[in-house]
Amino acid sequence: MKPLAMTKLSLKSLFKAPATVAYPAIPREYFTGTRGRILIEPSTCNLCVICDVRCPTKAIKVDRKGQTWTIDRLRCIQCGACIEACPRKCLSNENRYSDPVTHKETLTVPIPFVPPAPKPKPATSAAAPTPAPAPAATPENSDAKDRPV
Amino acid sequence: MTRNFLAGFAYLLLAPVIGALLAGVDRRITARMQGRRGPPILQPVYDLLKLMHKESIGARRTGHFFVLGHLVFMMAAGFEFFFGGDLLIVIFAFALSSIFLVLGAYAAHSPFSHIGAERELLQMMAAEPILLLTAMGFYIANGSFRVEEISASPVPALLWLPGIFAALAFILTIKLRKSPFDLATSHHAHQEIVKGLTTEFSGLSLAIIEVTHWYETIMLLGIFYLFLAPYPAAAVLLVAVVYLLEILLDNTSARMKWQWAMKSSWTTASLLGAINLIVVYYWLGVQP
Amino acid sequence: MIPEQVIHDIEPAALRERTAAYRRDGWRLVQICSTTLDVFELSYSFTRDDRFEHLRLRLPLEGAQVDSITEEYFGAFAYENEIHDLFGIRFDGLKLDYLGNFFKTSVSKPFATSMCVVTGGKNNG
Amino acid sequence: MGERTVIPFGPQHPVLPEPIHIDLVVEDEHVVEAIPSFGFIHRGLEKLVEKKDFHEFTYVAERVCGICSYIHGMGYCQAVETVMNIQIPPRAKWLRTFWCELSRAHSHLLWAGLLADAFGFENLFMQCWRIRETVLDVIEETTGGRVIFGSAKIGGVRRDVDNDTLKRCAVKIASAAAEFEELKKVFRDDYSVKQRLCGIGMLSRDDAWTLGAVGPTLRGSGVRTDTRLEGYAAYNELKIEPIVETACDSYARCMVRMHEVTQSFDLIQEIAARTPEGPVFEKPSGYPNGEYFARLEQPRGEVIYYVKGNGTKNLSRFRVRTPTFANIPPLLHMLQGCELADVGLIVLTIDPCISCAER
Repeated sequence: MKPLAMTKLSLKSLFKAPATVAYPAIPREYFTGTRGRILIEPSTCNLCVICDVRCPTKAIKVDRKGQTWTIDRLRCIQCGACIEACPRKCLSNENRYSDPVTHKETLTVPIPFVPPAPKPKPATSAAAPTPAPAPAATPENSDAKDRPV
Repeated sequence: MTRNFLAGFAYLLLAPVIGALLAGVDRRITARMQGRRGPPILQPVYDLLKLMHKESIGARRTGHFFVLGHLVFMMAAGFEFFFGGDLLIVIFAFALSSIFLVLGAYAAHSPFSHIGAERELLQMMAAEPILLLTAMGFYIANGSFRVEEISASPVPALLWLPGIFAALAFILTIKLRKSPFDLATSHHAHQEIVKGLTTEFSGLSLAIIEVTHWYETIMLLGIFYLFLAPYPAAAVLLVAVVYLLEILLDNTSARMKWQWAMKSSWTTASLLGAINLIVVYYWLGVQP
Repeated sequence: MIPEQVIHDIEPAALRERTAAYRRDGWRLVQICSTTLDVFELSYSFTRDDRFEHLRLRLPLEGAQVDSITEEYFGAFAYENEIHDLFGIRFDGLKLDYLGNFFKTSVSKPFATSMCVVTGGKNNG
Repeated sequence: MGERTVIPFGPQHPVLPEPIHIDLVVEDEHVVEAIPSFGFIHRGLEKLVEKKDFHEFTYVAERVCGICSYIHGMGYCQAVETVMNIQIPPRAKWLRTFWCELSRAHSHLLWAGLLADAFGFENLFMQCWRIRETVLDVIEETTGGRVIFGSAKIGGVRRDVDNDTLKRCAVKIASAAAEFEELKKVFRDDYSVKQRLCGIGMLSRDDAWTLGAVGPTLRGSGVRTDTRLEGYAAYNELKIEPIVETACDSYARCMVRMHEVTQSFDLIQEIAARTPEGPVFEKPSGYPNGEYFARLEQPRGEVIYYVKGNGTKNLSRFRVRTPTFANIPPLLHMLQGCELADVGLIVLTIDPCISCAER
């Protein structure tokens, strides 16, 4: 039994630098492996729809006809199932969380994939697994209309 | 006389300002003791301004009236004190002010505020005897209840009344609503009775309670100043040390239950005060 | 060592007696679980030292009813109320009966049918 | 004899961040009767197993709880693996154990902070959470998530952690452990803490046993039990001694958890040093057919995962009996005749997680 057993620790903390940071002003440092948000490299995607099928929360929608790849960031649970499943390695994980939003919106990325001529040839050279920079895409609101598969 | 009035009015004007800054510093130091950065020093002022803009929700209007009484009598007590008036009147007005807050809590039909009010009454029972002992102590040491005369005395009261000083420091914890005595209402609503006494106040009423608390803090610290009144610099230092110790105690103690609050204040603090009083009484040989 | 899991198939009528025996021998009730197949399959799990055993009984889907074991293990009231609210099985002699208010579900007896999918909900994920 | 008042406690209450509601009938400050109600957040997660592929369901299982999430995912995987007769690689077993102990340390530290907050000790609360932050950092560094690890997978683990990272984490944990010892002393010795905990919320050994208490609640009443002794994952290669206190009060339950944090910190460092090399995943084939009751030790106590497969990609039944669910009857027993000021504290000593109790 000790009265005021916390005195030493309190005084020590008082003269030490605080453990917290002024968060939004000073950004937090993430770890390399932090599961932040999913990025896509549109140039390597071939609209194979595997990520759409494998996503456990149905956050990803791939429109083959319209040639777009759409993600609902609020549905995404950053599990990385799509990254693991992608055969062309065009999906990657950025170790930064997606920005806070005031209303729900989806991010649609146009995919400039040209389907190969009648005789398809497996493309292997283009699979570069480097972390892709932010895609040149314009976020736009799109209703969740019909989705393929 | 003019000087007295000036001091009184200065209190009415400056006490909320100094009180707010003190609360800001308090929050900052508390945060640092807890390993946090803490809010800006002016945070209590921002909080107050925000509260004033918020809707005041209350089932009964009488609550607002009682809160106003709480403020007015607190201001009266502080005015009387800094005016240099009678210490007994100061203590009675102060008690009345606290009673108004309890009545305000009872006016709402909420079990949380009712239990908070009950606990506040218990805490007042724990604190009031010591406040009276303090007044008696000053009287025995200086032969007067008047603050003006006490502060003019060349011998610091602390010399005669160390026991009463300690007991009063004990009471300050209750009045500042700091751990271990934050059981009626605490500065944050993490309590089994939510925010106890002040659960049912919101908006402007809550803002008034907050301002009253600043008036209260400054007046109580004024009493501590009185213990070393002949040496102003030392007195200010004393007040600062007392306040810092309060912050430290707040951060090194759990919230106790009302039984413990009653027991400790009536045994430890009252005993300390009473013994001090008796010793001084015979030492000075019934001077007055 | 992870213990062998012994499942004893019993008749619903024998439940109280078997449970009382476990109680006498100092076993702890671990859980009660119900599964909807073509019948309700109830499993009562008990443990003592490094042993882990289950009583298994089957009840019809319509008008399922079984004795409560709250007499032997008072703590079973939580499981029995849960199963009552989710599966609609009635427990006779339940010592602390919430009368169907233990879980507040939007659909009554949601687990009573297998593959029951509540359609019309917005969230299909 | 005072007037009787009914005080509503929860489902939203500042002391208790859990949606449980208790009507407290009090006379002055004495609780005469406590009537609990549950079921505010029944989500029917167990039912979802009939719609989700059994691999995908791992993600759902992890989300049964936000604090002990990893062990939920892992327990589900372990149950399915037993049904499918899969032997997971040793390195995966060790990594799972590593994350299990991290979960335990972070859950207990979180709890310690909440308890300190319940008895009004704000500084202690903040300091507990400060140390917990180091544990969360280690979790984030090794799994990528802070509370939802997302690392469990049927057949192993989803990501490997290289040995350098493991070593680095062990060092971080060692420094957190040293800081924690200082805090533990406050919980153990401080006068005001002992005033608030000793003799409060008594649960005798017999009551704990017959009412079905599990985990620290049971161990705090003097029963030597710990599901880790069964030796799932890599626990068969580690020396585990259950921490038992015999005082049967809130203080005993608190000290059990305090010592368990130290134990977890030691285990984490041992695991980081001993994890063998090798693959971390073995691809399962086929669909589960059969049933199994998996038993694991959550921070809050023993947890049961029941899995019944029918040879298709959807399981026919998944059931989880969380430790909180088992600890509710003992809680009701403890609340009878307590003081109003102790209610929040007693509820916290079972470390309630109502969301996972209702699933």
